Amino acid sequence: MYGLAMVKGLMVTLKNLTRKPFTVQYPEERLTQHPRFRGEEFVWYEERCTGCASCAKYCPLGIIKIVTSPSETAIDQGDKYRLEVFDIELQRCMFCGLCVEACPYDALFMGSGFEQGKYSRKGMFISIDQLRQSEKHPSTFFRPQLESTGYNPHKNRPLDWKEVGRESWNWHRQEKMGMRLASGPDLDNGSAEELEPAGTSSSDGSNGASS
Amino acid sequence: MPFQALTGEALADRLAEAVPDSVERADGDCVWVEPSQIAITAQFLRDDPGLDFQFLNAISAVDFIDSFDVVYHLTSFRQQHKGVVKARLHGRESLSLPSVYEVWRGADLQEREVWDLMGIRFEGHPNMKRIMLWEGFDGHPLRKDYL
Amino acid sequence: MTGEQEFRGIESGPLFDRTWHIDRVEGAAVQGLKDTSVEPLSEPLIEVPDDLKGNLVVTSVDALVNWGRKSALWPVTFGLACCAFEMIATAMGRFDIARFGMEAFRASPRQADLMIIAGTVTWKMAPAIQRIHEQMAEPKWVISMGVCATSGGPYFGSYSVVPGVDHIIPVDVYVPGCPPRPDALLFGVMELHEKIKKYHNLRPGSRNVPGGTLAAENP
Amino acid sequence: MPIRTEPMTVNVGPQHPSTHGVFRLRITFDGEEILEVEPVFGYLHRGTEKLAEERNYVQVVTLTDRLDYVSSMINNQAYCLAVEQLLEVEPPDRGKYLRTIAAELQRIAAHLMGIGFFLQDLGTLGTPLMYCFRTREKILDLFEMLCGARITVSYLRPGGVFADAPEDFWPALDRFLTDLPGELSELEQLILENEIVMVRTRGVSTLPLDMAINSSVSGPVLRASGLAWDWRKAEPYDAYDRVEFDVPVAQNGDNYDRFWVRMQELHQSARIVRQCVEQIEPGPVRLDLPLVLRPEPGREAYGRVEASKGELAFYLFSDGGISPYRCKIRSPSLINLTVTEHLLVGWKLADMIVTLGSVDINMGEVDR
Repeated sequence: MYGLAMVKGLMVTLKNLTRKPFTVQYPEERLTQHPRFRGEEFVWYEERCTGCASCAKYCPLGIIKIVTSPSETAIDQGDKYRLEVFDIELQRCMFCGLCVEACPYDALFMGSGFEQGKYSRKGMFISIDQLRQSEKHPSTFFRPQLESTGYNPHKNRPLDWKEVGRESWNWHRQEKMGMRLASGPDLDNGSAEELEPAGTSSSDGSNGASS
Repeated sequence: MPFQALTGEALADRLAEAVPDSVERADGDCVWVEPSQIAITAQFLRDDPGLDFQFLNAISAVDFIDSFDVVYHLTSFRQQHKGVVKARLHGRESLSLPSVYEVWRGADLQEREVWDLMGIRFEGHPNMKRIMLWEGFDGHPLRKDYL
Repeated sequence: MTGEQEFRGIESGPLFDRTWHIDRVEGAAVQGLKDTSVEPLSEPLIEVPDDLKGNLVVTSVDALVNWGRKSALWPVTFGLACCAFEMIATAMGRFDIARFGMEAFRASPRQADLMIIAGTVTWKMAPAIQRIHEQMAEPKWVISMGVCATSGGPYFGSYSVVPGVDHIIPVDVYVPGCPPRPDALLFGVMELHEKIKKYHNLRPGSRNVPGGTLAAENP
Repeated sequence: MPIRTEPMTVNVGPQHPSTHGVFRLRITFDGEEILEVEPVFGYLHRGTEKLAEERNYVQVVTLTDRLDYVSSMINNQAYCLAVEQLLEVEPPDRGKYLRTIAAELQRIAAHLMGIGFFLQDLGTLGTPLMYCFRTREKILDLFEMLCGARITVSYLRPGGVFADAPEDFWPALDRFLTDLPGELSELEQLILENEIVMVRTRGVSTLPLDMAINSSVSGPVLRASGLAWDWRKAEPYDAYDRVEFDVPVAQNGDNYDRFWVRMQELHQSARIVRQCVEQIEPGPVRLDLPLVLRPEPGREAYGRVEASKGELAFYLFSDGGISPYRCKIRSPSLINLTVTEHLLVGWKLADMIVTLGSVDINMGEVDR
């Protein structure tokens, strides 16, 4: 019968009168983003960064600029470089997260904020000072160790660098001491028991970064 | 009948008896065809009931600095097989190849694209206009010497 | 010429053979634009006057006019690439751009005052964008959505991509992201609202420049 | 006795609200009737193939996202399959299943867009489109859970997927699969039997099968013309040889059939995802490949998938370097447009937009 299908269609739209609205009232009410969400910002832990520039080399667009100089402390004893410039060009970044994937030291994370509208193109880069000072809400993208602890980046507590590493800070310190002591004296407190396994979840996509 | 890939040798055998002087050589999974014979070969590939390549998947061109390869990927739905035909063009200037537009209409836009981006002209194609870039664009960007 | 064509009064030959001259003219325009647009345009800034002489009436009128403008920005339907889908998603049920009075996406630039450049701008498309921008009535604003429009983004350095839409038209707000999620676009829209609120429409000496914004170089 | 009128050549696009992106047509009209068509491409030509030659094999994944931006996962899949052919490796089982799940969810999202905009072009003024977007948003939420992005996902990597799905993904996927049949049947009730849709689309712009095959048309457009050909069946990749599904096929090849085939494929995709969820087992999701891949020189690969628009393939040639020597993209959207002239000539202006909608092109893929 002519018109029957249209009535059927109108019934469908009528049903929506009683439904709960699907709309999110954005500025007041926010969508819950998922912990892996790759936002339009970065979280960087300077303490862990060695200035190796793996991220810059692996960036498909080459937008990470890193300038380092040898630190005054003895570099041949395994000490790291001092970073002078760590600029990420926000205006060209496509937030693919390959830099995070490439970082072997868990120093670079995707951030979880996205409100980055700017009036001018000139200021559209993330400088080293901004990275140092910004609140650290890292995304769990490519960092399975955060996911396995049930961490949620939107709980508003910034994470300290000691909490986000793949291995505990203790282990890191011991390894550094080991490196420093390789040429010289004893190696007493580098016991294997304190080493925590690298990568805690079954997914563990971390293999690519170090190989 | 499972879908299978025809080897270059099998294709070359069929082609050699039907279209004389068309086969240059057979390679593991593809057959190299004399560039000037490509349209006639295509006609045979499509119409031969044993080969029955009605469907042209893609035309690709690869720049090897001193030569250009044009690759035809073909499929037969009835015979459930696929095959690869290649033609090698030497030199870099004023390259041309007979068009397979009359055999497979699907070659229409693909040949225009190869002309636009690689600079290989297809003789017999009715509409050799640039497709992706604008008229007056200098050069063919997918060539290795285009920077 | 077939009898059918003769009857219809069509010129001989297929259509694509008769449009070569159009293609050449278009190609020349594209090439010309590509050769001349090597530097970004100056950014439309809002000048805050040194002498805040504006009296009460003027500022109130300004506030009213600006409130009117910001509460009913009508964007032109203009999607270029991936970002267009996030722009459409912004207009759909979940994010509902109608809450900002912007649900009327106009198909004609004459009826719109906001242009959201959503996607990669190629040189071939650039003259069209420029023309649509010119067709929009003053005052008009431009949001560059996503990094492709802002700077070429993932396609920066490609032979056919404009390195930033600000080479061809002035841009008011840049929204980074690839593509920005709808919330991020809404944030950009709210930033544009803030910008519109600062306009001095009746201040003596102020003038509109193409781009619908007050001249930065105005003394 | 027909009346002699002046034909007029009209330019449609590149900025036109219903050409699905920046597509341009030059059309000669006689009154309302289309006499000649010339499609003009290239307004979104971004040089993807050239850029792929200067990025390494993993970095190219980010470029493939942006080809057909409504089906990024499937583009990733085609490219990763091609790279795996070059390297002669195969991803682990769990990786295969995750890829299949992601690709089929993406197919649902992409077909919903195709259907929604097709109906929008018919003049339904947004209502079905809103329904389609509602379902699509839920899929995008699932993607955000998987990989942190909604559209440009970059989830798949050569040798698997970049990471396992998080724990809360599976209950969310279950919820989505439970809701989906209801939402689809709502959409079907709303529109599938609607008289206006029928009258406007049945018998309009028919594409005969021999012409479709000769013009290299693939995907739902080919299936609507009457050939049940699906690369997922013919050349099963990833986990498609372990799941059961039907290939919907129609006979007339008109606008309605193309739309109908897409509607049916939504159900089949949901069916595949359900089977994958049942079959998937714990295990590794990614091969231990180096971050910078170097296939052997002289190798070539033709990685092919059945994408939402048709046969999507990457033809890769390796010279032993870290980036592809040549990366040719066989894009279904472009090649499906070979039949534009046949589909449009002889029909009316109002049908033109609908026909373009039923072919379901995506300019990111047409121009690349």
